[in-house]
Amino acid sequence: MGNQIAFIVIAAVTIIAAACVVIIPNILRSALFLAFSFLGVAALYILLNAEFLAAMQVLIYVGAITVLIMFAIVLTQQLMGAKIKQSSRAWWIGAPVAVLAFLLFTTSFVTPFKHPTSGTAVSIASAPAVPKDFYAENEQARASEGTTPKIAEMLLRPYVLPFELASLILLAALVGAIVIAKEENE
Amino acid sequence: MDLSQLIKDSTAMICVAPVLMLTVAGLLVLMFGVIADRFPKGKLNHWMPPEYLSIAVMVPMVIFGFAALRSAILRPETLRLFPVGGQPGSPLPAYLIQFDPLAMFLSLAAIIGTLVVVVMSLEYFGDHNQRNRGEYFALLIFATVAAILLACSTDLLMIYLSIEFLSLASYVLAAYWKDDPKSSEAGMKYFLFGALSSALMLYGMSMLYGLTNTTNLAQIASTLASGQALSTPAALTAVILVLAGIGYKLALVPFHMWAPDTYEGAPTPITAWLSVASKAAGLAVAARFLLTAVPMRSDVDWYTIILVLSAVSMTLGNMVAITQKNIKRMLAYSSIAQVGYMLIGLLAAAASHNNPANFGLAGLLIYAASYLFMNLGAFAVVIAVERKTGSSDLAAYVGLMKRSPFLAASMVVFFLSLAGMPPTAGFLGKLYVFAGAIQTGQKDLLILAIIAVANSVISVYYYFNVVRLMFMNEGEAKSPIGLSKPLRATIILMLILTFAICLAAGPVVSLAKASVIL
Amino acid sequence: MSSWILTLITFIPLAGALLLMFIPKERPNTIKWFAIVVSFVPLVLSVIMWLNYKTGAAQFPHGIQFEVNLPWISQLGVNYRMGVDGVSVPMIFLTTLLVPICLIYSLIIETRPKEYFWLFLVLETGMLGTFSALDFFLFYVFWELTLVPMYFLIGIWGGPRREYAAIKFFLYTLVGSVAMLLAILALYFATPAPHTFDMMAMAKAGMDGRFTTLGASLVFWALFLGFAVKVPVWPFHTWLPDAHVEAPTAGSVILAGVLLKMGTYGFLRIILPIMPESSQRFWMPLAILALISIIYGALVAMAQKDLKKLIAYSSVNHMGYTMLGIAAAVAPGVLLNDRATALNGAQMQMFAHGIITGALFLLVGVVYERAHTRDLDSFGGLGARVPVFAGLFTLACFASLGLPGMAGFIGEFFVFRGAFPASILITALATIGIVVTAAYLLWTVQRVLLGPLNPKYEKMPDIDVREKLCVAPLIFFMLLFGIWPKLLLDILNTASLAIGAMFK
Amino acid sequence: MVPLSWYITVSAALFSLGLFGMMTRRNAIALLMSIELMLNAANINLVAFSSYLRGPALTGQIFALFVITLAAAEAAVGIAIVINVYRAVRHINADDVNLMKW
Amino acid sequence: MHLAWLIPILPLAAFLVIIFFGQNLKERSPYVGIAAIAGSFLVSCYAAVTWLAGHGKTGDFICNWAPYGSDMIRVGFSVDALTIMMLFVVTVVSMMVQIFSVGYMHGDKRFPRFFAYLSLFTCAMLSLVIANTLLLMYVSWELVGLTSYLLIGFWFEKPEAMRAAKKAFLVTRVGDVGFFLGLLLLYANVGSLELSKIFEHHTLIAMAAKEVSIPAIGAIAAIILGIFSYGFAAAALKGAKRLPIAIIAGVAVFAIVFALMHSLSVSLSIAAIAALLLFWGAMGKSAQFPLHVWLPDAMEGPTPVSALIHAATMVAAGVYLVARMYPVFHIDQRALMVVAAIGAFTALFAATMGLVMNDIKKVLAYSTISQLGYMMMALGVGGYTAGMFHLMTHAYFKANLFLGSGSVIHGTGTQDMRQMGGLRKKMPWTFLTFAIGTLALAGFPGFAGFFSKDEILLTAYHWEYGKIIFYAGLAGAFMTAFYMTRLVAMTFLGKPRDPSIHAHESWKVMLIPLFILAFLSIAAGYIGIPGHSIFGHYINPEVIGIEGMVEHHFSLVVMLLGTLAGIVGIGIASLIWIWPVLKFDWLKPSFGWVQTIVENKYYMDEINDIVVIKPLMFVNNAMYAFDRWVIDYAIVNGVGWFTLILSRFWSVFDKYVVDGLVNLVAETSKIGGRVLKFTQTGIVQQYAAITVICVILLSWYFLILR
Repeated sequence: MGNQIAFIVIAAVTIIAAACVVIIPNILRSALFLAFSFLGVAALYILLNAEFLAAMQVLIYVGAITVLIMFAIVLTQQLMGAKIKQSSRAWWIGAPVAVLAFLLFTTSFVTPFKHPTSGTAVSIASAPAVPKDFYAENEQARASEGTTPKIAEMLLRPYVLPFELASLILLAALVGAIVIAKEENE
Repeated sequence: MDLSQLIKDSTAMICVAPVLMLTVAGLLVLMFGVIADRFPKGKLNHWMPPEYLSIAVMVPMVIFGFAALRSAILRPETLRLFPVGGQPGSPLPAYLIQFDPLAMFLSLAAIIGTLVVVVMSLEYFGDHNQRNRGEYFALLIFATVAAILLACSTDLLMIYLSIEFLSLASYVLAAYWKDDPKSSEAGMKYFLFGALSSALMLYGMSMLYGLTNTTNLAQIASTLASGQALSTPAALTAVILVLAGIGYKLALVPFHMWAPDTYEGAPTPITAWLSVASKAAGLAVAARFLLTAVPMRSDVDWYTIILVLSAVSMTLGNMVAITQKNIKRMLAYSSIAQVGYMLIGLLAAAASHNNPANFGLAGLLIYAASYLFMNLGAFAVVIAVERKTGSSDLAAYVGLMKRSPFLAASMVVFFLSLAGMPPTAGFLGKLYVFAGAIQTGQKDLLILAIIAVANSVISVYYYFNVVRLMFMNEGEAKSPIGLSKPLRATIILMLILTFAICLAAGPVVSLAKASVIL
Repeated sequence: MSSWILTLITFIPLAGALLLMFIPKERPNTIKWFAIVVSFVPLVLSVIMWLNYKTGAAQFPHGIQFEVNLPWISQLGVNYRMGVDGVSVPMIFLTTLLVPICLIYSLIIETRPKEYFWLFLVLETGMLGTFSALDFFLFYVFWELTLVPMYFLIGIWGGPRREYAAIKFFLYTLVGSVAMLLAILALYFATPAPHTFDMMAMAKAGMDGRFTTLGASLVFWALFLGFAVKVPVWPFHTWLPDAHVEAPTAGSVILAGVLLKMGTYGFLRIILPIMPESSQRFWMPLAILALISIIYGALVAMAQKDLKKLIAYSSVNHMGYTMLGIAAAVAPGVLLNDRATALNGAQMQMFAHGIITGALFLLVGVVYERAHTRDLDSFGGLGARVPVFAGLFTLACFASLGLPGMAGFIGEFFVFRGAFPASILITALATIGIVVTAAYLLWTVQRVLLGPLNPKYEKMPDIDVREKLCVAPLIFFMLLFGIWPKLLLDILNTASLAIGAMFK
Repeated sequence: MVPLSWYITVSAALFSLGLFGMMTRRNAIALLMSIELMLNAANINLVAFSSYLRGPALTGQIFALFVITLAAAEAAVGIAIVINVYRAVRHINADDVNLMKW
Repeated sequence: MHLAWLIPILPLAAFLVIIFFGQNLKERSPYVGIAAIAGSFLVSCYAAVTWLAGHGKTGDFICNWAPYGSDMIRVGFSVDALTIMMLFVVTVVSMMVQIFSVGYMHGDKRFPRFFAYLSLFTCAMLSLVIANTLLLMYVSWELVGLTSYLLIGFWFEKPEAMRAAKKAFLVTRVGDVGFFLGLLLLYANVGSLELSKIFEHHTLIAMAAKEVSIPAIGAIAAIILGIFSYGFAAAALKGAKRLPIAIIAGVAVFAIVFALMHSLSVSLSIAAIAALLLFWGAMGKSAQFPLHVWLPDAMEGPTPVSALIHAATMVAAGVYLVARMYPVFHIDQRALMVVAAIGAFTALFAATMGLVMNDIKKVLAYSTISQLGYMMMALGVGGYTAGMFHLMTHAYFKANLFLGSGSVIHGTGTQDMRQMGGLRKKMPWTFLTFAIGTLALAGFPGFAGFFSKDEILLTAYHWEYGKIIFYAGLAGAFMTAFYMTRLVAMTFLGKPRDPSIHAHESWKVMLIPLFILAFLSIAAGYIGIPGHSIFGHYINPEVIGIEGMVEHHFSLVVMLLGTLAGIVGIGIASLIWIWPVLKFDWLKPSFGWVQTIVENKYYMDEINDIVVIKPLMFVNNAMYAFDRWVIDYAIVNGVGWFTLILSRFWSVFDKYVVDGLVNLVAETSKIGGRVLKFTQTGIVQQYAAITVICVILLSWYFLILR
């Protein structure tokens, strides 16, 4: 029960912050709200017993990406403030589409998971009501010991290829970002 | 296969050689470029410009690519690497990547495309942008690595990583010509649209994972087939979302919106690269994802979706291409249309339940190979004209026959091929995909084939609109257009291959037929 | 030699074209004469071939001679298979005859002669290949190969609306050929495995009744569309007037003389042997379309004010006879001799129309070069001023209206004779075409040649040597085959018997 | 305990908000932020499934980890491109950057 | 007789020589033509002699012409009595005409070409005559049409000439279609076009036995009659006076139409159908009603052409065709009845028009039509021998007449008889020969026409289906005599009416043919003296294998009646035109109403009008109006106009509908392109929106709607 309350609070914060990100005109402020939203997500990770990921979320998203974004905003916003109307100008199309999308995702994705353990999966179409035995029903399945060592092992054993690939991607991104962003001094 | 076993197995080594060597080569070119840029008085750049180095490293890559394809075909079993657990309790093994003939075939296409693009870049940049060329070529090579990995991926994670890798490199390359605001704009649009698409795809992947408890394609398929998945309608939505990401790579309607702007704005060699190499990888992943993760099922009815999108793609692409005033933009729409044709092959393969006797998948491969050469040839001509006139507008092509008969005639051949007229490569490609469609004997595919042939007639209209400008409008007398030796050689090579694929179709057909295993 | 003669005939023009590329364009006369000399080689060879062709009764697949059959794309069942029978030998001769004539006529081309002659030689290869290919893949390659040079010939050297006409020609014919492509593929998969594009194998499969299922009618109509556009059968004919009017004279000659024949040739070579059941099932629609073409073509021709357009529509009319012959030849319950007669007529009409309309277009070109107009109402009384031209023109017109003693009559007579047992009503209605044809051609002669001389043309020079040289052989052949049709019919009949024997 | 569907609902909401931002914001960096929201939404899904799905494998978390990494790379490249655009046109309003259209 | 092929070939050679070397030959070119025709004449003589010596057996010249299927079309020449007769007619008349033309055409700028065309015509006509297969006949048939076209339009600068040429070719071509269809029908039923095969007895029997009912004939008749009534209406609108008549006629016609539609379902034998189709062709060539309209116009050609082609030979080809195919006609009497009816009607109809013409050549033209009708009538009533005999005599005297008129025209420079008069003195030789021809035509005893006409009347008299044809024949004889007398009177007798015309006698080269033909106009009759007919010995139905035809013996009554008709015609005409005042004065006391006329002391035109012409005039004018308005205007022109309008319509249809459909597709794709490209706004947010919307719509569609 406590978990649920915590979840509701965190989820509310995350979603409201996210909403602020996409709605409020001042872009610097929306970047700040973005950080809040990221933090909320990190909290959700903790709720899900993914401490390592939560840490990463805070470090990378809040610590790196948000800061990067803020730098970029400051760099490009010579006309700081709200002089240029930053708010959505096509909200009338964006809003219904987003609502439709939300409805789509909830109907098609959320509905089947409403009662994952009861064996009465409800789906809008004629999905077979087969018990899905690969969904755990309680928290003890989520290892009481931390997941971090396991993640570490997986990363370096079976997932070594993506791991190395990620480094290559980062290198490429780095090089690319530098090449694109740097001023030509000639 | 384990890594230790891998080292002992020479054919397996040959299979992985291209991707490994390309990575090394990319790093080499990158380092060399960085050093050369800082070398006193640019002496190193003068002595060994990065483009020549890139050519030097890419030529063996083509050979490696061929060797890899050959060994992938000859291997009794497909080389699969990096086993992961995947779904608990699943009897199917889960691997991250596999080096099968289909992937190797399309990888080879990507490698050849890269080589040609490198040569074209040589001409395109010329004296411009002396610095940072090492990075440019390195990124190009990295992008090729990403393309190959994408073609080989058998896991959602790997697909996501490879697509992102490919995209990131492509964004940078599209925005590479910093002097040109169009290039920056192209990069930005490409980036924003690409990020959206990959987010959509990622969301879909996450749902697929949730529904099947695995990210391995084969296991997803078996789970869906066993009815263990929680909800197949949800799976369909997830598949549609994943298709958004793949469709974006293919420039398939309605995920094509980036293509015209990016094609127009990006440096022309990059446009060429995007249209062939990137698309080849996209085709590979489309085939693999659709055919292995969600094989033909009535409940996960991606077949109908692709059928519709294919038809819409070619119709829209061809129709809008008619009104274009810029040749790169026109070729962008043309490439949107071409994807529609290629997907017919995929659909035929799906409709025949991956029967290797079906012409569809082989058709897709042949079409991709044909498209590689004819489109690169066309872009090579575009580059030659752009170099001289500084424009890629159709107006620059008025009276091209007078200015350079060679370029004009070559362009006609490439356009004929793009339109699917014999005796050029495009004809063989079309013949094969249509054959695949007809072979299934399904009415919907027949209708699609009819739409496709009707579209190929429309396409002649705009291709020959350019031909008309080149040959029938005299224009005011203008200076002839010279042509550098590498570019001329490239065009001649593309011409030869464009004809050869139809007139000496044997090797390509054999290769493609042998490569339909995935 | 005997098996390679076809290859030589087909590819010598292409080889010539390739060599032509090395002649600098500053030397137009060298280019022109080189091309002309090259184009005479296939003519000589085709005459040799004709003379060596052994006529006589033959079953369909065995009438093929001078055959060469080599594997080409074995993975796909594609062979390099060429061969000729009675249908194709005269067509090849017609092509090789018309091309040198056109090239000689084109000596006056001033703009971009190199490209012009180059394209013409490539076009010749395409046409000859179409008439000699026995493999569907090969056939299709050649078939499409003719499209592009003709597009350029119309588009660059044509009249004021050349670009429109060129692309219209291209697209229109392409619609037909892509439909044909799908049909080819369907046929391909209907052959026994391993599938093959070999026409003879397909014909054999067709005789074995393998094409009765599998939406055979759909395949039939797709093939029909492919060829009907080319013929052109009403209502697929509207590209023709535009293309003919805008094309340069030599282009019109080739267009009317050879390219249209490719359509009917397709019926004879492909549709009838490969899909006999469907052909027989749909003979009536074919015949009705042919009938409409005949009457409609004639009526519309009558309304024309432009001389070239008039002749263009007359092509619709005349090719209608060919189609009628083909349709009647497959009607159920007709005797073999009647079928053979109808086919003889259709083929004769093809040949005759080729030379007659060719001559007419040349003559229109002659008058156009002098008067710079083709408006029928602006002429008048030229007969007094240019008697030789007038004689030739009148002769060609009478040949065209089917006057006995000239080749056109033989074709029409045999077509009507062959169609009569199939359907008396259609034959009788088609005779309306004869009268209307006579009417518009006589009216044309009247408006151009007769009456008081238009003072504008008082100084008009008569036809010159070059032009005479071009028209003379055509006139010669239209008289020769008109008076002594056996020369041609012997070879045609061989094929007709073979094809006709496939029907019951 | 928290039902799995709650997480998915939050994720869907976050994703839809991201979509909304993607369609309505003008500033290119704001668009970038919207994309980050969408990636986070996907990550929530992945991690939630990873936790709720039976079995030892933590594939979802691994996946999410890579997504975070790539998000960083993407942000870096994206911002570099945005700055590049800014240099060319002195603003970063994505909807005013339309030299090329139609 | 393997030389028969030389007969047509010689003129052909002459044609080729003149056409290619005419520029060099110039004035000498006639000699080539005349030499060639003389050669043909000699070969014909030789052929006749061999044929006589061989007692009707000659070797045919046959060659393989065109293969079809497993069979072969063979063409060739064969000689029999009928052909020999025709050969003499053609070669003699042709030779005469060519000689005459040397003088007549002297000074024409296309002098050589004229003779080339004449030679070509002769070639075609000769091959038509000696052809042994229907196909070769058809070929030659068309070729004579061609040469007729070329010769009528010889002076093509004259618009009337070129129009007449076209009209001639077209109208005969309409007939040719019938010939062609008949030929096809025979071919389909016999399997060959060789005459000997067609005439095999069992073939004919089989064809006669096979009855075919033609259901659509009612509708076809309705259409045809509808067109006729349209013509009536058109004529009525032009001359408002005749409006009521026209309306009545129209109503009547429609009544007939309805009757036909409801009652007629004609059943005919194959033989009859084939025969009638062939007869249709013959009607075109031989200018039978209603296809006769071209012949008067054809008089625009040079007069020697009219003599040769449009009087003596080509127009007789139709008659010859019927005679040649007589077994087919004879096997089913219904066909012959139609022939007889149309022949008789044409004979009368044309004769009435001949009465009112003032153009000398037009009178002769109508006379020719009338005489051809006479021949057809004769064949129709079974007078095979009579018809052919008349064909031969007619050829000579009509050629004579035409050449005479040519001489007149040459001498006076006009064709209008009202400007002539009194030429007897200035052109005595011409008058003499002309008079002989006239008497022959009028059937004056002792002249050629007398014998042949007598024979015809005799056959008609004995016709088993009634006497009506006989009376028609008598009326025809009367009218012929009447108008010919009028012609002679107006032209040669009396006093010169136009002082501006200075007539002169023609050259000798023109007179000699006239003499020869005049001689023949008398002499030709004597080979067919009733009872001792040499002609009838060789040319009779039995020769061509028709059994059971009764040979009618000479009948004095018939002969007297016939002669009387002619003489009365001549007499009355003479009374009116030659000695007008005298005669009427003499009649005044007895006939009051005549006296009134005499008292009027009017010129003969007036008398013409009141006494003789008026009653006839009504019929004539009605007929002529019918001719001009109904047939010419409504049918020929109407069909022409209709086709033109139709063709215009199709042309528009083509441009906007057929082509429009195609363009519509093209435009749709262009417009589609234009519309669709506006989705590409260049604004990336909108791209995102479109993509997302598409994804959502796709998902929704497949989730919910399916």
